[in-house]
Amino acid sequence: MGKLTIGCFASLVGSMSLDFAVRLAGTALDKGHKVDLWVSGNGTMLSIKGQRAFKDYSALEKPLKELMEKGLNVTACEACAEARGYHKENTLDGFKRHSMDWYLASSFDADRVLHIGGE
Amino acid sequence: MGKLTIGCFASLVGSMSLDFAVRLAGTALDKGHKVDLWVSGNGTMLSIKGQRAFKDYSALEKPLKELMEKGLNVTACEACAEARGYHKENTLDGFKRHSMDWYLASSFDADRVLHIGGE
Amino acid sequence: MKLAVFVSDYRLTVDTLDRLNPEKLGIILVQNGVYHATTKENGKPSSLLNKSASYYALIDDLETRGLGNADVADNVKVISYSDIVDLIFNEYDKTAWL
Amino acid sequence: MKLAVFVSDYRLTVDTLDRLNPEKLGIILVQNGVYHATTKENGKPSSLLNKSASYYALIDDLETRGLGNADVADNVKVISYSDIVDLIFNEYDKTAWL
Amino acid sequence: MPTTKLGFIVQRAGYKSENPKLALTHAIASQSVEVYLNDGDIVTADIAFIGDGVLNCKKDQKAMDIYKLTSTETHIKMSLLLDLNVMVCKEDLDRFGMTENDIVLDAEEFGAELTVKVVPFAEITKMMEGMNHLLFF
Amino acid sequence: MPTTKLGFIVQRAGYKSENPKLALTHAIASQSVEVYLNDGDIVTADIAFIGDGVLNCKKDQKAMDIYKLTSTETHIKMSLLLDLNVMVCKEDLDRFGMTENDIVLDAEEFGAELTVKVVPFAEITKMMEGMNHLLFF
Repeated sequence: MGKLTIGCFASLVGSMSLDFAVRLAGTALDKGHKVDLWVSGNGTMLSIKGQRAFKDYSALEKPLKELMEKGLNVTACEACAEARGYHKENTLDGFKRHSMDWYLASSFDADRVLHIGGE
Repeated sequence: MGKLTIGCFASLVGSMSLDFAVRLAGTALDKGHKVDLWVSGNGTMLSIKGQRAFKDYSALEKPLKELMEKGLNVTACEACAEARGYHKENTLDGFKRHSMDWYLASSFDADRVLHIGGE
Repeated sequence: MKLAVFVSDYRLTVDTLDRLNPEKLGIILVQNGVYHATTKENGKPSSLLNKSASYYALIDDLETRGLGNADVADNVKVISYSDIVDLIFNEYDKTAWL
Repeated sequence: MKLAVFVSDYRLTVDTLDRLNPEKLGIILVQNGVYHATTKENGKPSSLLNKSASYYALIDDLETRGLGNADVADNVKVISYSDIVDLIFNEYDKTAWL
Repeated sequence: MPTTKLGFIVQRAGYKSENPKLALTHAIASQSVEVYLNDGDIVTADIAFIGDGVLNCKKDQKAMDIYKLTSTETHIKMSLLLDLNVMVCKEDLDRFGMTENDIVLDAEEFGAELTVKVVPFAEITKMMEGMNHLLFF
Repeated sequence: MPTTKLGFIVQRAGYKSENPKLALTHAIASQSVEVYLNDGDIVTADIAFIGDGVLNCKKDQKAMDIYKLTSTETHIKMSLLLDLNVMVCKEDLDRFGMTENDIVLDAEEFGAELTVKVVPFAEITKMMEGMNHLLFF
């Protein structure tokens, strides 16, 4: 079993890259791998508490919480979040916030890194 | 003097379309036009209170407040905002939230509509 | 129809402009769209400049990218935000953002 | 280098894939990238399928778009999320998301 | 009745971008806009799919089953139900080798009377010329 | 010293997307990563601009004056100051008719010793092969 670090920089609802990242993270966890998920840029939207689940929009708060219970380690870029007005008090419980070096540190002992940067 | 309705669907920091929309709105106001600004999709990020102004990120809270004082009428799509976890209590003072029909109503008596949708 | 088309990117993923043929066409290059006015690839200017249209490029977005008047193709007029407002209200009756 | 390249869009704005030439190349089509596997324009399949590579398309993203196994080109293998995890860990040593 | 006509032009495939869906949900909102207007004032919305946008019209989209997300197919049906004019460019369907069999054409199951119109681009041009404002998605 | 090498590949022009800037700020973060690691463990970041990404290297960017935003030019200088290896693809510069005169090459004013290296794509390929992980922006 290995460690997969996923970095996702795309937006929550605008594209479905975060849906992909969360689904892939869950699948890797279920297969016994360790998974770190880093969100940066618009991806930090994923960290916000109280997202309303409408059927017209991608809604990831619930699946994300389930994955965190299964051991998903998930962290948002603190500067990217603050620049958008996402503060600590609006952050999902258990969702960490760190500076960008966290992502690089996670990659240090990762067997694989999937960096979802495009757009 | 006319009325310009601008709709902006793109993201605050990810692209600079909102910078463009805010700058254009300000210029049109200064020239004596009436301006309505509608933000939808990821553009609803513009409505969040307490965006930290870092030099590495586009920061529009301050210029936006100045434009609102000059009469800019600015409204966010309520469903798009709620889906992202942006709630009323985190919304900038004076920034309205309505359902999508507000944008269409604004276009009813607009002389020009600039819909910034691409991406 | 007098149509002002805003182009905000360099690599377009839509071919809409190829099929629009209004009575009067203005193409306003903003954001990374300004590269169409300045950038030659292998010596060739952007094919977007081949339309029968009036071309404009926003000075703010040129300078942001390290570009200026001198870099802009001859058939493109360098304009300000104020000029864009006037173009929208006075020269064209509809807009399109691609 | 054994490289797994993820393609998530149909209209690519980068030409990176044209210049990558690793010892082993896998191209994993996800999101709108799956259209490369299914869509012919004027009868021609996507030029992306011409590389000397192993091709994969994610079933979830095919079905989301109203597509399925029967629509996929012969040289593309239809796979699941679970298969992607295995490919990343077992078949390739680096990944690229274009 | 003072009427403002809006043309919604969808030029991109769905899902990778949220915009095609927002085009439809905003167009549908034309049905409730009266609350903001004077009696008798109307806003209409016509919708045209062109270019890669026609891929949004593919039928049998399973977005809800797989990603718990309303499909563009469902939104097109909803638009028909609300009597919006929905056009799909024939040349683009041809280019992709798609026929009327491949796309959503009606919403009979909801009791919609209108159907999707497959039309040459020239007809979409004519629609655009007749609109007060255009919104390209 | 256990070292993990990361290759940051910038393939797109800046400003329209935030990604080229995030590539640089994340690469720069390699300088402070030790706080999370054991003594002696290191993460290195090499940066390569390819394709339209080379447009990020244009000098005299006025993003701060006009949009109050740090330019990618400034971030490249910062990367040099922190001794990161910054490469620009020569074939792409040639394609755009750009020379070393058009791009940011050093950060002498900050006392940086390293300079930007204009190299053939083959050398960027070699860099990519030597990395543990690749991050394409």
